[in-house]
Amino acid sequence: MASESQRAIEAILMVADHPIEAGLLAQVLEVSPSRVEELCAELRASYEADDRGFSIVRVAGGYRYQSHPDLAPYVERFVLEGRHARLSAAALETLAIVAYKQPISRAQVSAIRGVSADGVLRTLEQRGYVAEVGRDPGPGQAVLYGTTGALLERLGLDSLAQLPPLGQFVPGPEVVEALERGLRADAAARPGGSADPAAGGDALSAGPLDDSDG
Amino acid sequence: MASESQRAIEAILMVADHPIEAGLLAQVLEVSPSRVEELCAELRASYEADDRGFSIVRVAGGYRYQSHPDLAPYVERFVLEGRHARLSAAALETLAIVAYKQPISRAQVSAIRGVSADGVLRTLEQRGYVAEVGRDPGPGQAVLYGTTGALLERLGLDSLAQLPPLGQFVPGPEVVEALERGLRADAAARPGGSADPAAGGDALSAGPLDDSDG
Amino acid sequence: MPYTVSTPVFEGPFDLLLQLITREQVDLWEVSLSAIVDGYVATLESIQAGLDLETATEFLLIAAVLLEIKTRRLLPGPDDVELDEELALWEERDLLLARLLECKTFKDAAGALTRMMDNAGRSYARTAGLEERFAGLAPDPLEGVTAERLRDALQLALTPRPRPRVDLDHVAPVRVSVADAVAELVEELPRVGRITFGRLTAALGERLEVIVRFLAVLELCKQGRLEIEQAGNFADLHLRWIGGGGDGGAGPDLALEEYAG
Repeated sequence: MASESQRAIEAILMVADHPIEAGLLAQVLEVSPSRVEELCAELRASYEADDRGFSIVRVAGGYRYQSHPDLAPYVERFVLEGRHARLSAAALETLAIVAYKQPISRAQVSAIRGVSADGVLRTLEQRGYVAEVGRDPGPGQAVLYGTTGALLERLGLDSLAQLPPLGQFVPGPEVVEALERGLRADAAARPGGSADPAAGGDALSAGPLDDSDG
Repeated sequence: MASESQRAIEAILMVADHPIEAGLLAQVLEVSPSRVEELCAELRASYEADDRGFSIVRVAGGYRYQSHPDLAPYVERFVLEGRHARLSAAALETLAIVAYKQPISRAQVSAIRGVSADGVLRTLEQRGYVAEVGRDPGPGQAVLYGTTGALLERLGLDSLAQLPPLGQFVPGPEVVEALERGLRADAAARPGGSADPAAGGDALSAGPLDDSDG
Repeated sequence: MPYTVSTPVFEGPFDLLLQLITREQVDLWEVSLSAIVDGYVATLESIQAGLDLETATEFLLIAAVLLEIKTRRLLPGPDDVELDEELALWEERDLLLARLLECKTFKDAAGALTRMMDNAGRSYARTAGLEERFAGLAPDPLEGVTAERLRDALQLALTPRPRPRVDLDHVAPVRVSVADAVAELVEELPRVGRITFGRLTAALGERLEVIVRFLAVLELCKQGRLEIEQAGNFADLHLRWIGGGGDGGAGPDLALEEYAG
């Protein structure tokens, strides 16, 4: 049977989206960092004994769950057949905001879009189109985001200066609606796109962590 | 010992960032969707037997890993900002109306609540729990709203069909009687007036209540 | 009589009425007429900041129905009551009852949603996403995205969402508050000095907007800043600014032309 501390480590690593340092786990669990290391090693051994499809590994100075290397072929097929194909309308809007308004903080992006941009930014970061480019000098020192060389390359641009200028006028509601319809149609065309009204939210912003207001 | 298929499901769900439909898992594993459901149920049972700090659940039409509810205190210490912000009473009522009556227009929501629903609907839309799902075909083409997959995830439900039937919440006879008493015009004292105290029953059945779980 | 409507969680007229009847366990008809009116007025005042016209009219409607029911009770005998009126009253009452029941139903449904959310909220989802070693495999999500599309997306993000076309429903919310209308009138009226109500509202398309203006006029009249004259029943109202701001006597005609233009 797993101990409370082991279970807590499992729960925390399960919801973390980046490697967690032993020191941080130790703090939350109120045990020593070396005890955390022992516990993680025990968990790892027990997953191995149970022949699980995942493992706890230590990367970049922290612990995280990852898929077992044995199963890479399945994961690869999942990635290829899965729904990661295209950016949703929400992701495209977020990317556009970062491209034109960089450097920009997560909170500023959310303010423009009117919804939390966390999940979308994380995805764009994972894809290498967006990266941290600095810290806001003000209080809080928010992370500032900008676009990468990979994005320019992908768009066939030499520099950000080549981004098409914004229109002088704000488009009328009909234009906006037409644009919106277009973007929606794109989003809906993705495999696994939600035709079900019950799943009408866009896939990216509808992530389960969306509750965080920032 | 875990089967290859079980291990593959574990590996795939480990790298997913949203609930994965049984159909997609079935495609990758080359088994039937019902087999996927069995495998996931077995995994779930084995995590429970091993007293793990996480579980596999089915929400919003797909499977995902999540932390065990027991360990919420640890996870919340880790996430600090408390991701699951609570909704106001007004937002919850509006959400209930949209959930049971969708697709529904803003004006219809307002009519049921007796107060303007604009602000609340906007909040729910920003949270990603409610989205435009279409237009009323009638004159005016009012925007129609429905609930999203993100709401199902937040509720921990697989589909809208799992919502408790609305009929369950129709007030019992005591409440109806109390309301009737409250609104009684004492017409009983007057011959000729429609003094039938059961008139309220007509109102109930003639009212816009709808038991369908829509 | 322990009768209060100043509850902190008040959520509109139905909510208030539900509380009065169910939670407070009072027989509404044992409460004095003035207590009901006072209750409504107090509530209206307490929520003035966020009060929209629709809510206010809903209040008035419910208050009117309650008062009518109550007066009926106080008036003697059925002989002086038209049958049609009597039926209309019952219809109103049944409608109100049906709406209250519906409101209560969804309140309880909301309670169930809350419990479900509280339970589900104790678990947190894994959202880690792909490990780096698989990242290169996923098809390029920017497939087909051009710089122009990026610009269009930004335009869209920066543009206020289009207001839905006017809901033809007569209960379509019109977002004008009486306070806003008062502020407008305080700015306009000193300039024009005198104007008829018909003229003042000639440019307004929505009937609700006219009603809001009317309420604003009454409010200013109550404050003693405006005089209202009416030659006879249904004649146009003549408004004259008398308090604060501009000099109502100086060249009102000129100003009036300006306004009409």
